[in-house]
Amino acid sequence: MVAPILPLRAENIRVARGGKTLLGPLSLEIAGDGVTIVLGPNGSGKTTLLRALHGLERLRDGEVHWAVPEPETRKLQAFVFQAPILMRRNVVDSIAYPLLLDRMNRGEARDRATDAAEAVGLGGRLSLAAADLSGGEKQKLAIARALVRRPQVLFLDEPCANLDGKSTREIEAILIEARASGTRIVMSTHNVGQARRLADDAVFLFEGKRIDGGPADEFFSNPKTPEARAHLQGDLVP
Amino acid sequence: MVAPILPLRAENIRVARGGKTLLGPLSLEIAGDGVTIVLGPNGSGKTTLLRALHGLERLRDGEVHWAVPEPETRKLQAFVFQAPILMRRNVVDSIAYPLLLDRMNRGEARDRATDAAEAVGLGGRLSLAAADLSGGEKQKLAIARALVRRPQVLFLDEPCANLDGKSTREIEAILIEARASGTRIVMSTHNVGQARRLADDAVFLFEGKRIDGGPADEFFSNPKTPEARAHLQGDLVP
Amino acid sequence: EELKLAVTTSFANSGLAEILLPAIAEGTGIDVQLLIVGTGQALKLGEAGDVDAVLVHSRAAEEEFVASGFGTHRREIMYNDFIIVGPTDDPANVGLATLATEAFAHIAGAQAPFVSRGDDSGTHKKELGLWKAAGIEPTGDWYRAVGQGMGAALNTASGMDAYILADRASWLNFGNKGDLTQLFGGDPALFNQYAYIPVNPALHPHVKAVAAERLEVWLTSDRARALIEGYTIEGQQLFVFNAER
Amino acid sequence: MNDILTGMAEALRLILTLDPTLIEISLRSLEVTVSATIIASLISLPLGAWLAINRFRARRFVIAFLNALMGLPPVVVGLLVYVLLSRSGPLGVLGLLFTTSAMIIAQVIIITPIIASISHQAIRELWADYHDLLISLNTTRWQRIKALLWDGRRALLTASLAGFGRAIGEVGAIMIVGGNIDHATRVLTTAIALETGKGNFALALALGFILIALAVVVNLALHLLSKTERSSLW
Amino acid sequence: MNDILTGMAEALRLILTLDPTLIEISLRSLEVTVSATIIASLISLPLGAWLAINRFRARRFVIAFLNALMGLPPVVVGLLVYVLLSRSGPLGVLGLLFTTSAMIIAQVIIITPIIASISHQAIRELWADYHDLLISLNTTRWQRIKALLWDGRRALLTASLAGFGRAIGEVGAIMIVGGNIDHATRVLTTAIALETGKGNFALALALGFILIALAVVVNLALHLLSKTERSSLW
Ligand SMILES: Nc1ncnc2c1ncn2[C@@H]1O[C@H](COP(=O)(O)OP(=O)(O)OP(=O)(O)O)[C@@H](O)[C@H]1O
Ligand SMILES: Nc1ncnc2c1ncn2[C@@H]1O[C@H](COP(=O)(O)OP(=O)(O)OP(=O)(O)O)[C@@H](O)[C@H]1O
Ligand SMILES: [Mg+2]
Ligand SMILES: [Mg+2]
Repeated sequence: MVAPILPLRAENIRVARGGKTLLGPLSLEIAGDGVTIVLGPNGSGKTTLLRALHGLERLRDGEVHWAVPEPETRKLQAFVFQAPILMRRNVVDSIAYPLLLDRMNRGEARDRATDAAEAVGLGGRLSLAAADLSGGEKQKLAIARALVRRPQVLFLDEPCANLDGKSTREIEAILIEARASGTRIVMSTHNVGQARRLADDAVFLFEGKRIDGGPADEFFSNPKTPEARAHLQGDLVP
Repeated sequence: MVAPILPLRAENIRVARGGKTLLGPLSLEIAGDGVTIVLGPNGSGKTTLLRALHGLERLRDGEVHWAVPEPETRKLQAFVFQAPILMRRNVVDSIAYPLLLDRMNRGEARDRATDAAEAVGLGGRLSLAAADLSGGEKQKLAIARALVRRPQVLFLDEPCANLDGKSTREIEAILIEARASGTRIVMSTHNVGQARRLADDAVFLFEGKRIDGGPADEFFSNPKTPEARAHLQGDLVP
Repeated sequence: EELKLAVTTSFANSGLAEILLPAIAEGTGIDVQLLIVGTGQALKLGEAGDVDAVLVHSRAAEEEFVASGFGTHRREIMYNDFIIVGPTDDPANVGLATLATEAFAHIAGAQAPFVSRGDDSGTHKKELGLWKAAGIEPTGDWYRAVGQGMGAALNTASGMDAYILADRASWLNFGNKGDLTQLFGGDPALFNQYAYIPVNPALHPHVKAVAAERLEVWLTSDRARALIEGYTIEGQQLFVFNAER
Repeated sequence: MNDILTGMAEALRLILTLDPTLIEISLRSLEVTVSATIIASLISLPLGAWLAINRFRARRFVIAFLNALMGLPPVVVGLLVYVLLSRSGPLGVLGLLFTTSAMIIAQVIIITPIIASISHQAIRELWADYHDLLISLNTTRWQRIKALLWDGRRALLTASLAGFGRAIGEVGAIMIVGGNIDHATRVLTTAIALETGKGNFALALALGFILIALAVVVNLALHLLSKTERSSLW
Repeated sequence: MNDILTGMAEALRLILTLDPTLIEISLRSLEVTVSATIIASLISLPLGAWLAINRFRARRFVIAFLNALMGLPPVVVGLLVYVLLSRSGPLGVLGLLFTTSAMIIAQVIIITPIIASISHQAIRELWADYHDLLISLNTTRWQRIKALLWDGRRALLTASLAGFGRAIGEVGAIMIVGGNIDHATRVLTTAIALETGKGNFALALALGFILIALAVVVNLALHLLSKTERSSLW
């Protein structure tokens, strides 16, 4: 087995652009098993936080440390972007691409990709160009592509935003299964119901700062800040 | 005042690509006031239907008729795409662009665009490049851009998919206000709660066919098909 | 066997090569490959050993080339002559002159447009020599140094209805005569001597000295004489064979 | 080999001594090529955009033809312009032959297909992004072209610079229509051809190096001004 | 004017009678230019991709320099190659001067910057789309280049065709290094230059029209084969 890349420690990280701080400074540790849910209003910095942890943002201050040195960790993580990034390929080739990077042979990669596509409900779309998929189907493709390498740590940025209720539950089931087999999940969502269903612990961002969060049962039943309280109620108003 | 472009009548329309029917054949009439909500699972043809009504899809069969001849109707409609299409401009210029097309002078267009941006909560982002906005902010921009011309008919394709609870309610309020001042709304959503809150009537699509729908109170309380029933329950499972 | 021979544009434009090359191939088995370049460039190619021999018409430059050891010797083969070409209405009355220098003086006096090759070629040097002999320093708007090969310069002269000094062969073969016509010729001062110079094998061991020598023999043979003197365009003989045995 | 080194030294000397002939022909090169680039851009950028947004039957053929025109041999362009502008030609009365105007015309013909083809390629991608939005907004054809040209301006600068590059190094056509007349139509490239014919390879190379330096300066200046490489794409 | 019509008639005649000289020099033109285009593409497509994905200090300068090299005057390239391949030059022993190989080398030098510059532009846009994904997937530099070249192959075809176009119409450089030797290194463009020098405008134009037709056919064939204009972008 490969060496575990966790715990992940973000120390005093800050992301800024053109003089404006978009995120932080904040510190965070991701360790053990489970699902961390990142919550917060639009523009509060969820995407920025996930990207910073994954190493996609230039940090103005602070550092992100993994348990093993950098080059090792990269291919043991995966990221599902908020707006799916699609390659100009068909569904099965898109999902197989990460496997081909690892020098898996083409036939096996396609088989694995086909399985992954079926798992997310794209079994009937294998040879369709990714660009021709519907909005929800594109998100499913991105999720399948992230899972196919069986990452140790999986970042998901609003992966279910365009999914129907049934698909959302199917994806949740897949994520729960992944967690059970040891994948550490860090995910942002605006769906508070989903957050409650999945979270082991929560991070609540507001204007780029972590102002609330903690173990899921505590946070969801009794948020400490009025901002978090208001946010959690936003969805529940009938 | 401009002539009303409604009713809109779609007669036996069918959209197909490479031999596969994506939508239809179906007929539909959009008339009077109110909000029509289009529901259905991922890939069921919601986007295709909205685009076909707006004239963006080549119809394999059938026709779409407005009350007045084509060229007149075009600028009295607006469309909010599922994946926001952003121009390479900043927020205020992006929103002002449709007004400039109507030869409004630049100053007035910017003022109106600024108001529209503030209404959707982008008041603090006016001179940011559209590409730098967060996922939810991009959707807000697209909504503001669609509203700024005060269209008679407004198509929205999952406009709140990436919005937080509070923003979703704000956009709903704006839509309700637009309906009150005479804008006819046709909108797809996976958020069944939102559908219930806004719908005057509903269209339920399944594998490209309209298999259910009708006046909102009837449809939501008593869907006729098992598919629609399952879909409406998808979100409610705890 | 192949042999590379650098020649000037005026020789190539004369069309004589098309007569000579097949006969050379037949008579000696040598496949002569012509490189058509400016006089200066032809000598430069010889200097670098990129061709096996040169055939040019610029005596001073040739003698310097041989003196510097780049060529083994200079062998005169034939000459043709230069003519003065100009607009049919002949505003400078060049047609009335009896000497080339006189014709040039007419042109300068009338300030009629005159195109000069301006490229240090054999033709250009001949032209400069004539101005000098006429005691004229050609400057001014009417004197246009174009810096091009013979054919291109003729095209330019044709386009601007200007006078130009050209070799008879190029002129007769020239397809874009426009309003130009031959106005003056025949003065011995206008003779144009072509010479053959093999590149020095002592400097460039790879050059085909043997073939170059066989070609020289052929070029100075009776067969060559017959072909060269028999070559006519529009009934005019173009070249006079004058190789010494 | 020696010629290259001598050429470099000679290039330096010419520049440092501000050689008046060099300055004259360099300025004329710039004048002709900048004019040609501007005129060709005014024609071909809208043309490229127009081709990108319109679907019509002969489209594929028109594009292939445009691409093929990139291969128009300069000499042929020179001949065509010569024939048109010559005294006996249809435009002979204008008296443009052997002037810088004729050279500009020839260069415009040579680089218009290049700029149009490259800009068409760039705009096609942008149009793929904008297509649905601009159709939905009920834009006129001209409004679409304007939006694409404006929002694609950085890529279009590259297209124009490619045209500039082609034109500044061009010699075959302008030799024929300009005539390489000293102090009138001689530019850097025709001077290079002349020196080559004379066998002055070192001087020819020197002028060549200067020409490249000039092109580098123009490119760098425009990229800096337009901030292309600080692009927010990045 | 007349010359143009006569030229067209003559072009038709040459083609219809399958003139053997015409066929010989056309095939040689194609041979040289296709070889040069393939070699230049192999160099410059990866180079363009490499430039698109790498950030380094001198980047802006390198790109401006590459753009400027598009303006390399053919005569200068010809001279440089001549100096290198000349018997008295460093590569003289190879005996390549005045062969089609020398012509291919010169054309490769001329079109490599063009293909690299245009492909860099196209790949830059694709890389802007793919950037986050390919970084996230922990791709090596070479894997990124491969993905960009493959997924951007249609735009890259345009880049290569631009290079082909430039090369097939090129005359200044191949004249110097090829020598325009009959039955050995004469191609369409050098034949055109030769006929122009003889004032045979109609024949020169005829060859020019044939050259354009050849370029149209090549472009059309490649576009059809690659389905560029049936793109799923559409
Ligand atoms: N160059 C910039 N200058 C100022 N603000 C910027 C700049 N770039 C991005 N921003 C802002 O920073 C924030 C980025 O937030 P981020 O994308 O992390 O939000 P988020 O929490 O993911 O939001 P959403 O829920 O809408 O996806 C946005 O509000 C955006 O407008
Ligand atoms: N060329 C094609 N061939 C076959 N199927 C296609 C083709 N293009 C699109 N499709 C399919 O047609 C359907 C289009 O549906 P549409 O985008 O209208 O779905 P939707 O109801 O909006 O879904 P979502 O909720 O995910 O946005 C998708 O299932 C897509 O995979
Ligand atoms: Mg986000
Ligand atoms: Mg959809």
